[in-house]
Amino acid sequence: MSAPPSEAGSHHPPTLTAHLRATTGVNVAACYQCGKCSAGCPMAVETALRPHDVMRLAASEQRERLLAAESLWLCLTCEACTARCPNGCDPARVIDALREEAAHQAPRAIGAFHRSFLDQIRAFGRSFELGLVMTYKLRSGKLTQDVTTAPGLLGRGKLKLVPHPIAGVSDVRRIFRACEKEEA
Amino acid sequence: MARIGVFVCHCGENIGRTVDCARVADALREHPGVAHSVDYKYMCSDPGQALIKQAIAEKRLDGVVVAACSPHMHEKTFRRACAGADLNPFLCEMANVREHCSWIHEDRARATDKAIDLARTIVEKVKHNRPLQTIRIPVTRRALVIGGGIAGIQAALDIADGGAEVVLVEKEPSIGGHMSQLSETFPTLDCSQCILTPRMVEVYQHPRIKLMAYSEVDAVSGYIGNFTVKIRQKARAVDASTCNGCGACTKACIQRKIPSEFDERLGPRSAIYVPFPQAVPNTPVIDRANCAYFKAKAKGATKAACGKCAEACSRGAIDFDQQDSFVTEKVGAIVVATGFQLYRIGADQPQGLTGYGEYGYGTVPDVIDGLQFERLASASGPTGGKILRPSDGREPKRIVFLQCVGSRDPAKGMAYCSKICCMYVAKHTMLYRHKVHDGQATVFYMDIRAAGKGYDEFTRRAIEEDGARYVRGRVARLYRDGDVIKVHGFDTLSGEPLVLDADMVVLATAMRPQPGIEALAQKLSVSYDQHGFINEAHPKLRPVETNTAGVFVAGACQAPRDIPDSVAMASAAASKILGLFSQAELEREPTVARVDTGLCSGCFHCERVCPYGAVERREIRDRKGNLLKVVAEVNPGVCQGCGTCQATCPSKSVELDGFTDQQIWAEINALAL
Amino acid sequence: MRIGYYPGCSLHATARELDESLRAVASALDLELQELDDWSCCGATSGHATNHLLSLALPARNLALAEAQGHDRVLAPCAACYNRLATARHEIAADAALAARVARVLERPFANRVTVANLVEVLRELGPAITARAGRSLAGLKVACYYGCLLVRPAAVVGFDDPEQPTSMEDVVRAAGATPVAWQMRLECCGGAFSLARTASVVRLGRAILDDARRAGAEALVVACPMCHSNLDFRQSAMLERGEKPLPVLYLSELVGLALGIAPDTLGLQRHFVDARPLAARAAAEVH
Amino acid sequence: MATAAESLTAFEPRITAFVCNWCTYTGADLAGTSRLQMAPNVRIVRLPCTGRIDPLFVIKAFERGADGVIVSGCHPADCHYTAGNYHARRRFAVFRELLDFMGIDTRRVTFSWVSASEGGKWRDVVNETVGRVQALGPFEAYHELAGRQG
Ligand SMILES: Cc1cc2nc3c(=O)[nH]c(=O)nc-3n(C[C@H](O)[C@H](O)[C@H](O)COP(=O)(O)OP(=O)(O)OC[C@H]3O[C@@H](n4cnc5c(N)ncnc54)[C@H](O)[C@@H]3O)c2cc1C
Ligand SMILES: Cc1cc2nc3c(=O)[nH]c(=O)nc-3n(C[C@H](O)[C@H](O)[C@H](O)COP(=O)(O)OP(=O)(O)OC[C@H]3O[C@@H](n4cnc5c(N)ncnc54)[C@H](O)[C@@H]3O)c2cc1C
Ligand code: SF4
Ligand code: SF4
Ligand code: SF4
Ligand code: SF4
Ligand code: SF4
Ligand code: SF4
Ligand code: SF4
Ligand code: SF4
Repeated sequence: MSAPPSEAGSHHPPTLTAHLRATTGVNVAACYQCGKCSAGCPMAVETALRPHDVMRLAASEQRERLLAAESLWLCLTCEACTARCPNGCDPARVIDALREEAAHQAPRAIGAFHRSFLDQIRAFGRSFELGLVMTYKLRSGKLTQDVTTAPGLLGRGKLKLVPHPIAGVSDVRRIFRACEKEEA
Repeated sequence: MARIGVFVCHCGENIGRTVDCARVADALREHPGVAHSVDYKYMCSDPGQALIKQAIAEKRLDGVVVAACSPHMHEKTFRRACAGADLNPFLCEMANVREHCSWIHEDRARATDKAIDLARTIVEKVKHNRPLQTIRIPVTRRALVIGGGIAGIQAALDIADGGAEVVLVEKEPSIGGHMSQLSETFPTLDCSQCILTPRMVEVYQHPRIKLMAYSEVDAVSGYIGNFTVKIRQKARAVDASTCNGCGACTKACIQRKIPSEFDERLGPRSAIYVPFPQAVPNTPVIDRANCAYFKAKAKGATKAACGKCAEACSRGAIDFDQQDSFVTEKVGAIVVATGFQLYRIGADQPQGLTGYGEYGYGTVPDVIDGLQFERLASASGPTGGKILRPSDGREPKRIVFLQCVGSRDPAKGMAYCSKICCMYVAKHTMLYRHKVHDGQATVFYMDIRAAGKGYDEFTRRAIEEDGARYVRGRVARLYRDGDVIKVHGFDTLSGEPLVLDADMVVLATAMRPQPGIEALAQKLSVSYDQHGFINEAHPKLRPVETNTAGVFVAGACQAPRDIPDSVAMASAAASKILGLFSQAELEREPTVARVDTGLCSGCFHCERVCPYGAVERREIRDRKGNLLKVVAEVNPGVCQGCGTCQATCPSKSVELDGFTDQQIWAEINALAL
Repeated sequence: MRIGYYPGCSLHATARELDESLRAVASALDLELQELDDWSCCGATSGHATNHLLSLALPARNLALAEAQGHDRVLAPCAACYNRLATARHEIAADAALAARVARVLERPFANRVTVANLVEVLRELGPAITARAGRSLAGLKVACYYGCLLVRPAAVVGFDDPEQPTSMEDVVRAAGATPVAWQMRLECCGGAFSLARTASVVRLGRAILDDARRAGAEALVVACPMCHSNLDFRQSAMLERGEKPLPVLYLSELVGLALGIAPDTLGLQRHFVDARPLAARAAAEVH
Repeated sequence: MATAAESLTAFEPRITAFVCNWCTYTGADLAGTSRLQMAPNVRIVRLPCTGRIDPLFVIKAFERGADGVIVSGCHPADCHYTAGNYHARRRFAVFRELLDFMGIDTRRVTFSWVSASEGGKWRDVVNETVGRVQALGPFEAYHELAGRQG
């Protein structure tokens, strides 16, 4: 007698499908590839993988291909896709979850931006834009672009040169550590 | 002391191989109350049955137990044999020692023990059996058909042609339903009106059909063969018996710009109107909400306003004072054929749904639905059959069709497939190409569901011969941009986003049941699904019956259906009804519940749980007519014998014949012997 | 009326004029804004994009502060903050296990009791008061209301207006006496999240929005989100490659402020990249 | 009195099954027609519908010495009487608590849905129940139950 499939399956690492279902509540198998998400995605003209492609590849367990895809990092999280999916599939959330997975292997411009941003919060409790521009530029290696606009911002009183940590900054730092530990 | 006869069957080797039948007969002979016990090779054979009859007579048996096969196999046979020997057939029961014993065990000793147990159990039960009489119900050979669409029309004609009378109730001023609105019909492209109108006239002229248009079912009581139906005839403000349908009144009416329901709001009608020229009956009706006379009256004006129609009528048929009237009809069977409505985005969205703002329906004038397209394409429609856009009357050169709007969409619409839209969209692209030769139809679809005779060929023809461009994918949003409609879609086969300019957009919106269907279903005590479609009794084997005996279902009120399906169902329902009517009386198993009115406390738990609404309330009064109490009473014509009431009754006041508490306690007790 | 006030990081820097104009409008309309003590950043898109728990915990810290400081409703004028706070509130309410994890990392009492309001919602509630005090200074001014994505999506979380055909900003604009134009790009994302990281995309998306507003006859764009504002205002020069006329981008609170006759400098109009002062001057001229 | 060890090896439990006429009874017929062999410990009491099953029947069966009980009818959506087994389900949800309260181990009662076409499933229900009750041993507490009932 062969063992029932559920038992056999439990010895393997969870499938991507199962992982996504557990972390996001989205059943990627419910996606019937209608393309309504991609039809409204503002980034679809720039990306190689559109939201419905992401759903398809996830449903067919293409973990490596997905995690390596630059398209993940081009999603604006505008949720136009999610708002319109006939099956309540939430591609934006799936993309989020995949980005979380891929975060450690994404030394790309946009990953760099997010990390710079979070570094600011960790340091001061709030973001501090000049610092953001500087650390981001350093990380992404794009040094010239945009720096010229900083004086414009400054002139209009829009950039703060000196960061002011909030009183509860140690509380915020602790939350960062706790979340990183929990999600690890 | 009971005198029960036990007859143990060998079924050739089938039972005898595993069960020692002689030992079973011996054991039972010792059982208290058993007056006779024998075994025999084939009990159901003629000599076997003769053995039973003879024993009943000779041993004066007052109960019979046949230990043989399943009662599903031969209970009828042996009960008939007993009746032949003047023993009430319901004093005979079977112990199943074949399917439930000899065939499923190998150990002869244990199988024999079990067979003895089973036979004793049934003997104990039979000690408490009572003689029962088969229930006979007279049948009223008249049918009620609710809904005068193609399904209702077909059912009414088939029943009437079969020789029975029919009352056809239609809530609108005319019969015809949605089919009367269609232009041409798939898969043959024949003209809808041309095939429908003769059938409508036939209904009107049929000596055995009583047509009650502009009427609704108000109340239903009774049961199969014996329903009483109260019908409300809504006031037309026109006396149908004097009106000759000349139409002078409608021409005289001063209110001429009311959006016509028949033309799906694409054309006007007057306040006194017939929905369409071929209407049956051809008697006008006054739409009170829009008539100057009734509006003035509602505002409390003392002087009569307008009245132009009455002036124009040479027959004096206009009757502003007409009131709704009620008619009571007795019928033996009912057909529900109330059809469908299209899901109108924004207008009648089910609760909690956020709708389709992205498809601009109701805000962009040139975004229409399938029925509106039918009216545009219909020679009798508001544009005389020319495809023209509602906004500016121009001929659209590019039409985009969106399939599955509101269907297959659990997030915002209905999860089910509406079944007909793939086909009518293909039809629309063909009609469009036939009328606008240089026009381009583009269809956004997910799957093409064209399962039917000639159906796939039909959709292929739209694509291959009539140039419809099918794009696999859904549209995210569309909006008006000056003169055109921008359609943002995605072609999942080429993998490219697509923005199309369209002059008109047609949404294939979901098919839903008629509003108010739940209330009607409750009156009829038939069940319906979560969307409001009427449930059939069995999805495969009893497709036109409902769970209430005598009530049948046909057409699109049961599920999305096209015309051929609706007609097939209607004819099937009609033949079921004619079958029912071919009997003068209905015979029913007497396995029905009875209330002991002395014990009943009137809590009506039984009424709540009965799936058939068989429990009624009866008032008990003293001789002076004072109300003593209200008790439950089971209508044996309606009760199907499930016994749920009995298990629920807190005071054990209701008993199911054939499965009384006494009988079942006896069986349970016997198992411990 | 009194309400908890969560300005968020942008209102202290790039979106100072939103803060300034909102405070001015609030005091004119007797709305008391009580800034949360010791508030921290909500994490914005970055938290969202990289660590789900963090993306809930950062907003939850602020909701917990609001609770402790006795508020039952918090106004987050920045659409991004609003979206993060509302999402956190929604997700935590829907999932007890998640609520427990968040409570664990927060290490402070948190009952998830506070509701979150956005700028448009609050101004719409104040609509009658605005109409009552507004002059006719904005009469005839045609503006395009730009919602972007954060105010209307996801519908289950924000749900204060129709997700595809919202009307609330137009309601406020009308209450202020200006005229909203009918246009199509109201809900298209402007790419705010990529303002620094992928300028070319932002320019492409922004240009389409500006073009459509201009075609609809708008003289200005009205927004309720600092990201939209910085994108469409600060980056607008890059979007105008064919010599089109620039379109001023006003915060909804600035527009209301102008209607109430508040001085442009008090509203922070001098901080814009696309000069909005001529519009203000026109409004002022109408009054006299 | 048999020792515990003896009764474990020799123990043949007595199981009473309350089944509906249309689904499970017919399913059991099919098991027979298909000659599916199963433990001979079960005695079926046929009822029109699970809706007819009074929880007292189950108590009564235990009181009369049954070691286990099976209650089985049509699948929830397939009830011959459309809704009878819906009421049965609600009733038995409450009934489980009652069993607990009375000190009857709920493992002695099997609730299952067996349709007319599920002969194999009926065999499995029978064999599993017999196996489970065998492992639990004879239901001695019934004497107490019988006493309490008077
Ligand atoms: C756009 C479109 C195009 C179509 N094209 C085709 C085609 O080309 N070929 C094809 O085969 N099918 C086509 N169909 C499907 C076709 O319309 C239906 O199959 C058919 O109309 C169903 O008939 P019916 O009698 O069941 O329902 P209906 O036509 O809906 O008739 C139901 C009738 O019952 C009445 N009624 C409702 N409730 C009550 C009540 N409570 N009391 C009394 N009366 C009541 C209604 O007023 C109506 O007259 C099309 C459908 C649509 C929407
Ligand atoms: C693989 C498969 C799976 C299916 N699964 C399902 C399902 O899950 N659900 C479902 O609803 N349907 C299913 N179906 C469809 C279902 O089998 C048919 O709908 C159904 O059997 C049709 O019944 P029938 O009586 O018309 O034809 P048949 O079942 O073909 O019966 C016709 C009978 O007529 C006899 N016959 C033929 N010619 C003559 C003659 N000249 N003289 C005398 N007798 C003759 C034949 O011997 C046969 O007994 C399935 C079909 C297939 C192939
Ligand atoms: S809209 Fe939903 S169902 Fe359609 S392709 Fe996208 S994720 Fe899949
Ligand atoms: S959330 Fe991302 S994938 Fe979805 S529509 Fe927006 S940009 Fe495209
Ligand atoms: S009565 Fe039943 S068991 Fe006996 S011979 Fe006939 S079929 Fe076989
Ligand atoms: S004018 Fe009179 S007779 Fe002619 S249709 Fe009208 S009501 Fe009938
Ligand atoms: S009273 Fe006047 S408005 Fe009313 S139906 Fe007659 S003509 Fe038309
Ligand atoms: S019939 Fe076709 S268009 Fe209609 S819901 Fe089904 S698949 Fe969609
Ligand atoms: S449940 Fe019993 S007592 Fe109550 S009304 Fe019905 S029969 Fe009478
Ligand atoms: S036996 Fe069933 S159908 Fe008959 S009255 Fe009782 S509950 Fe109703």
